[in-house]
Amino acid sequence: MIASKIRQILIGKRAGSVTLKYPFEPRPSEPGYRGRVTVDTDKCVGCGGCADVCPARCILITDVSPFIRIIRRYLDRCIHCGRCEEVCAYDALHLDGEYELATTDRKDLFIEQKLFMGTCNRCGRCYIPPTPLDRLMVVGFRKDEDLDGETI
Amino acid sequence: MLIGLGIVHIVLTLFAGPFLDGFTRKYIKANLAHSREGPLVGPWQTFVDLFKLLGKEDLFTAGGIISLQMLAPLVALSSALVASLMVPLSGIAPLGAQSDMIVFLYTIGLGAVAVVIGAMATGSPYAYAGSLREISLYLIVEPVLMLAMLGAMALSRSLHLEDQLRWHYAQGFSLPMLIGAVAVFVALQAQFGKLPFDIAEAEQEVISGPFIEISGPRLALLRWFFLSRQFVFAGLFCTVFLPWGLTAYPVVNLLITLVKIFVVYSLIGLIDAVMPRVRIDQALRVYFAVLIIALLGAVLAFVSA
Amino acid sequence: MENGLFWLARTEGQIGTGLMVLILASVLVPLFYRRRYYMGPIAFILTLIGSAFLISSGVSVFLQGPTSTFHLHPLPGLTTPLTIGVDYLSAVFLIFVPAVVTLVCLYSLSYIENYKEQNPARLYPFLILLPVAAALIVIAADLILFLIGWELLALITYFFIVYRKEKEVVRAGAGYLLVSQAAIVCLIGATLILYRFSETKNLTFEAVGQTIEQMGLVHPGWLHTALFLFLIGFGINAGIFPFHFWLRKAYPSAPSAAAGALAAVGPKVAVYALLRLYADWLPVSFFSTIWGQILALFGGLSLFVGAFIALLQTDAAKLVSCYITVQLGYIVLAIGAGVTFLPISPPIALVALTAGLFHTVNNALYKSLLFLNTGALFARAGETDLAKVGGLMRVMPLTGLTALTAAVAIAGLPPVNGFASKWMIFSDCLMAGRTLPLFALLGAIALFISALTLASFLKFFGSAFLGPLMPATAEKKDLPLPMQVPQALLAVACVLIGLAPAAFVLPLYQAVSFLLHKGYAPSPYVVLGDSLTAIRLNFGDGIVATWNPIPFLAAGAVTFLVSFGLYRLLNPSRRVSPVWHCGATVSPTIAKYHTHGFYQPFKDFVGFRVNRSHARSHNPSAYASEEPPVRPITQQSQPDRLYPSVIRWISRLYRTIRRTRNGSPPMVWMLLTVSVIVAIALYSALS
Amino acid sequence: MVQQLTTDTILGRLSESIPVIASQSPTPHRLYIEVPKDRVKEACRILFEDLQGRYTITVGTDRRPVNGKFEVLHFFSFDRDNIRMAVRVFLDPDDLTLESITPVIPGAGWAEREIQDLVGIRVIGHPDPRPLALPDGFPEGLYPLRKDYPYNYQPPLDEGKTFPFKEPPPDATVVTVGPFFPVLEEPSQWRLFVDGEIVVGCDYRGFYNHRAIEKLGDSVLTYNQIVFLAERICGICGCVHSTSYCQAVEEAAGIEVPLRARVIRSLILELERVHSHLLWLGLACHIVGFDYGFMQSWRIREPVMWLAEYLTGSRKHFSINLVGGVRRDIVPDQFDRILSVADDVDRQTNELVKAIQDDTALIARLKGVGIFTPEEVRLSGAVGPTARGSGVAIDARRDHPYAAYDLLQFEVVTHDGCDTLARTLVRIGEIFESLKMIRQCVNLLKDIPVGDLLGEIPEEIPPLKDGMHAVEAPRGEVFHYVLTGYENRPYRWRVRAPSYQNIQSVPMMFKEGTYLADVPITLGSVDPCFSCTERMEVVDQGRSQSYTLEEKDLLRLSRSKYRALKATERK
Repeated sequence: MIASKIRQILIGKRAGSVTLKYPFEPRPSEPGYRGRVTVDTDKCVGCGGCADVCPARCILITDVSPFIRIIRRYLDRCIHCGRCEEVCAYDALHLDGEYELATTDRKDLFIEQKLFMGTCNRCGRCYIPPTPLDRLMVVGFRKDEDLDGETI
Repeated sequence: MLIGLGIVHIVLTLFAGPFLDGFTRKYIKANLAHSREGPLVGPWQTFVDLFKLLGKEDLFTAGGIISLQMLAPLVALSSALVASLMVPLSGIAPLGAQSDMIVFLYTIGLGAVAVVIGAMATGSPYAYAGSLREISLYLIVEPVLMLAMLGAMALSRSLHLEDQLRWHYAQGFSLPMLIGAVAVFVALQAQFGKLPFDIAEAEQEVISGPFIEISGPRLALLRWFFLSRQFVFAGLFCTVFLPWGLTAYPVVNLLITLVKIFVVYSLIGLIDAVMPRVRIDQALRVYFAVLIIALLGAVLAFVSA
Repeated sequence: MENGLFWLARTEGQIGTGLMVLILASVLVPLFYRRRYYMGPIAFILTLIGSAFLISSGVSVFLQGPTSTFHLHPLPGLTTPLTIGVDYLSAVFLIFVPAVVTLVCLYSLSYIENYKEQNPARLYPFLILLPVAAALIVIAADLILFLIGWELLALITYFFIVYRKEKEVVRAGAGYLLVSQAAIVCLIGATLILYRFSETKNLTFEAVGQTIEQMGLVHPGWLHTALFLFLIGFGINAGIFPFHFWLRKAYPSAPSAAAGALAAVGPKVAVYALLRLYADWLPVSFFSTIWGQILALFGGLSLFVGAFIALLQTDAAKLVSCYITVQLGYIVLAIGAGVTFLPISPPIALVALTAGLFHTVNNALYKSLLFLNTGALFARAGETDLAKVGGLMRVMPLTGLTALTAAVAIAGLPPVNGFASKWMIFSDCLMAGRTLPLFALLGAIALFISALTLASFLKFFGSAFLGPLMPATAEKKDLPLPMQVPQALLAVACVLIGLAPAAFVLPLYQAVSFLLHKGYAPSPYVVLGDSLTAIRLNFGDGIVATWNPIPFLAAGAVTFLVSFGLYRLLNPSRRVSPVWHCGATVSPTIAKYHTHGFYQPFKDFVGFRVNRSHARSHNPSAYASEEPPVRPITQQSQPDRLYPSVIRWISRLYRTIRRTRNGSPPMVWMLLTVSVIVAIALYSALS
Repeated sequence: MVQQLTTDTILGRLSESIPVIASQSPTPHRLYIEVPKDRVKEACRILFEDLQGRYTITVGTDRRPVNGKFEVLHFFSFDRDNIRMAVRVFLDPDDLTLESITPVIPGAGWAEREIQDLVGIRVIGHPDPRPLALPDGFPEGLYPLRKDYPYNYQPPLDEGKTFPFKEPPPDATVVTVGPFFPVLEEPSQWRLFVDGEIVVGCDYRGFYNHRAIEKLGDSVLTYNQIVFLAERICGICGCVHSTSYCQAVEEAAGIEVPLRARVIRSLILELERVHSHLLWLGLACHIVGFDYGFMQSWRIREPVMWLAEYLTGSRKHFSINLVGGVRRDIVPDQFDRILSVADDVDRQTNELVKAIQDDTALIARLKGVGIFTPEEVRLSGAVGPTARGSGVAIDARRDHPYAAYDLLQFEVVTHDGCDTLARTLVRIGEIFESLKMIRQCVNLLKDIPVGDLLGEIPEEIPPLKDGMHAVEAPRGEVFHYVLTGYENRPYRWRVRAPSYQNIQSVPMMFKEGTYLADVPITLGSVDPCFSCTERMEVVDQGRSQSYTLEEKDLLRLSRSKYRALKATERK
């Protein structure tokens, strides 16, 4: 019993203090970490591929009129799986290594895009899903129902 | 003069208890054993906890008896401080002439009873379970201390702690006292409520027993009671059972006793850092063996008296 | 006859009138058996008057000194006159016994309402006669009157026990009768031996002292048998170790009020008898060392056995009755130590005897208070089983407070009176242990058992008064005044004695030293210290032990203020919230911590002697196919009998006798007395 | 000993005494037998007792839109012969009763109570037919898993009703461990009947956080979205659920997974086993008060988490799987970091285990606690280290090889101590085995050419195909059953976590004389993962401090959560 106790204390001493001084020293995430979702609104053509594959269904698309499509991204509900980045044919979406996303105002994590749509991109032909399981669920006029009561 | 010494004793108990506890938490438990940084404010962490609690809201249980819940921590802390007045830290104790070994034992008992009645007054089954564990352990650990002091009484022909202290320092080394000292040191681990014997307030089993329904300032007072009681027990052990360093000047004696207490605290803190918690029946078996050792010491003392 | 007033001034006069009033009252009260309402107050008033006389006589003894012996009219055919003599020791008992009995009478005014089906006329007369019997024993100066007193006490106890006419209560009464008559038979036997060997054929206490002194030289064998018979007789009544088994059945079946009175009288008067026998009659010789050690051993063993049996009890009345044995163990241990050290070192001996007497007085107070609290439990919750009772402090706060004081007193925690007497006993035994190690061992056992007493009475107070309130007793209102006042008075008495122990110990020391012949005892101020509150024991080589309550309380007050200051430091807000069951909602009846489970690890650990409370667990599964085999936990109604064979032999004898004589208990009693008469006839023929 | 079994011998043995209506055996390791309703109990008894099959789970499905009937499947597996089979029975909607098999197979207790609650099939003769998965005040006659029950409908709960707990024995006190207790990470309630310190009985009430994600799976999400939902069933063993789900769908749709993807899956699974066992070791030490062990084992585990973040992009939710393969490749320049982390963990764990192995105080708290005999393992259907700690050598990686386990050499660690200490030694042994396997996977990856990571997926996944698969999770065998459906979505998806069977066996471990202090460690020794058991969407698994919520707050929290979930649906 005593021998094992001494051995334990030696292990503890040899390991030294492993506590990271995180808030005082920065703690970078590993390369390839799936962190914050950044949207390059110029490249996004509004095809809706990301909205279909998102498991948490936090990308909502509403066609206000045949020419205006509104895409709302609720990034506070995002589970950072990186599927939208994979599926986006125009690599408009990218998950960087940033993980400090805590805010007091939900608007910081809410992106709304209003796109002027040409005629063709609502028929989905220009978006080729990588596997048959990811094809467009709904083609044509889309009206994603908003989060009830939580107007942001 | 005794009044002044009394104030010194009370202030010392109230502040040395939490400081030493904070010290062992940081430098022995965190840095040495758990290889982690430990609290930022170092040894003052226990004070920070206590003062935070003093400001918090005071919760009483609807099903229990409010008056007893209110009184218990107060009576407990005051009994621990009175007991600290009886321990001759600096060779003489403020209440030394007015009390003796049995009065000291029963004042500590009064503190334990106050905690138990306060816990039972809340009516929570966890409080009952925790306080009954404490009493079961008290029934086995208290005789160990009593037998060791019995040996000291037999040799020094008096029940006063001061006389026992003076006799032991004059006598120097004596076998029964050594056996008694060993038994009391092992008993200290349970009286401190440190692992492996913190069975009464085992957070994982009975959600910290007597502490479950107490919050805010009363929880701070109860913690302070346990911390002061630890200091008192350590003081008693270092003065009566470790027979070195009695000079003429009380101040020097006090410093020597504090050093001895500091060493005892770190030893107990070290054991606490690397031991799992034993069950109540295992603890009873361990302390029955220690009881036999203490009995042996007492018999030897009476034979050689 | 001198004129009335002068007669009243002298102690004999006060005792005479007191006894007359009480006897008249016991005859007068049953006449009102029709009108229950008036009977209580009348009985109380008459008891109050009678007791007042007795108490004043006791006090006057302390003021004017002991009375000379006074011969009553001699009985025909008996050579010895019936003599009465009141000295300091009897005065002590004359003060506290009537006081406690009066308080119990006040308590039973409204306690009797709980026994609707019985007529109080069967309780009050015996309650009034109780101080008479005690006074008779205490003031008797010759053995015959002494025995008559014991017989009266045994009868009164029997009628208390069979107050409720239920079947098992009557059987308990019969059991008690058997045991008490056996005790009386032993006392008669001892008296016969003394009578045979005394030249003057005179049984007054002085004559008995001389006969014992002679027998010590000439017939030591017969003296030992006489002392042994005396010990059995008084041991049974005291309820110490070998003869403690009847206590657990007799006292709980009596109504709690009556049991409280009995607890304050029966065993305490047995202590008076032991003191009278071993300190007064027995000369200070090697006899006293032998018998002192035997007494101390019996005391130590009854401590040990009583505490462990009490650990198993879940019924409040049984628990408190078990603790009579334990407390008597302390007293007998102290007396044994005193008697042993009479020849060796007088200071230790006298301090021990005083400690024993002081503990008797304290015990009478808090023991009767505990019985009254059990009565309060019965009054409000309908039963005294701790498992079915809970949280009563919210229903009756004052009773709860008095129960807390009594529990703290019996456990011997500092500020209250139990501590003062226990402290004296421990320090005396431990100091005595330096010459005779047996007493050190017994002192250590006593210290350990007092921790066990603390545990048991935390169980009593914890499960009855604290914890969740049972729905059955939720809407009950507080106790009526007559039940609360006696409890409060007894509790206040306990605390007062605790605060100024020296004031009470000095007169007791005087009472004990008066027993020994003159000039033998050192002055009390040397041995006990001279201050009014502090006791400083000094056995010849310096002050050895000190207990001074005043500085203790002063320091306590200061530290209490310090902690209250800390409490109010940041003036916290307060809120009341329901008990936390980890988020689940649990009804209080099943969340109450069951009394049987108290200290279960300790009981299992110490299980060698006590049959283990064996809990067969069943392993229910969320899908168990058939109802899991739950064997109910062996309920501890029948704790382990230490002498199973002896008990079985007695009950077999009892059954054979019963079969021969169509089994009614009085028949058995009559048979016993016949056998005694036959023994006497045989004996006188032989000698 | 029972002779070598094949699907035909089983079918033959059964049809001797029972009229088998139909049977399919899509592969030599799978068998579905349909039996008439009144002979189901007889069939299960033969499979369980005569052929020594291990009961896995029972699934109730509402097939009315398809063939107008309800379907109940009892799953058994024959580990020695790598065969999984199901006894299928069809019930017509107006006579929805079935004879209970729990008297024969105690392990089926919960599964039958669940189909009774969620699908509405009344089970006759069940010894303990209390509600299991539904909240206390759930209205009668409403069965969430039926097709006609809208997935986001939230019936009003009447607050008055409470769960019918068992009555405690006469002399016992009720001590409730949970729903919020320092030792349990997730809410579940153990009502212990305690006499002093001895436990004389217990009752369990779980499913406080049941979110019925199976309903979500078959009504809202598509095949590939369910992978990420499956992964979030449990905070510690996420990858196990997603792999098992993907393999079930692949088996049903007949998709061929490329070798490199299978090796990567094995590597990530073993990585998850290492960090899960180290987590458990720390937790067990904490429960016993041995905070030293807690701190040291979690210190050793931290590099494994950083490695996982480096390889897969997140510390715990690896999100590496998709139906048909994996999403990320493990490139050669990552190999040396994997090997160095594996060596460090191996050395340090060895050092720590050697230090605490002969610590008599720790051994005293683990030895002889929570006794669980092999016979009880068979009866309760316990799996994983809980079974292997009692000498029952069942391991899905060896018995039913999947991913790349047929290419790896490893031995199944068992211990016949039957107590908590044995289970601890099994888990420690498995850490070293997993590290060996990780090194083998890296060597395999070295010589497999870098190629595509997703198998060939047919244009349309054929509907109504059965697929069942299991993966050896750190806590035992995770079993997923998928019945493919229409509109790119499964028709029925059933998840059975190992803790589902292990928690049913915990009351058996409270043998006579169990101390109250032993209950947390006995519970911990099973390493219960209540989130897996209750298949709830655990969102705030990261926050470890225990929040003290009232019963009312719990309901308010769950309702607001449910409303938020409902709001995001499009249709």
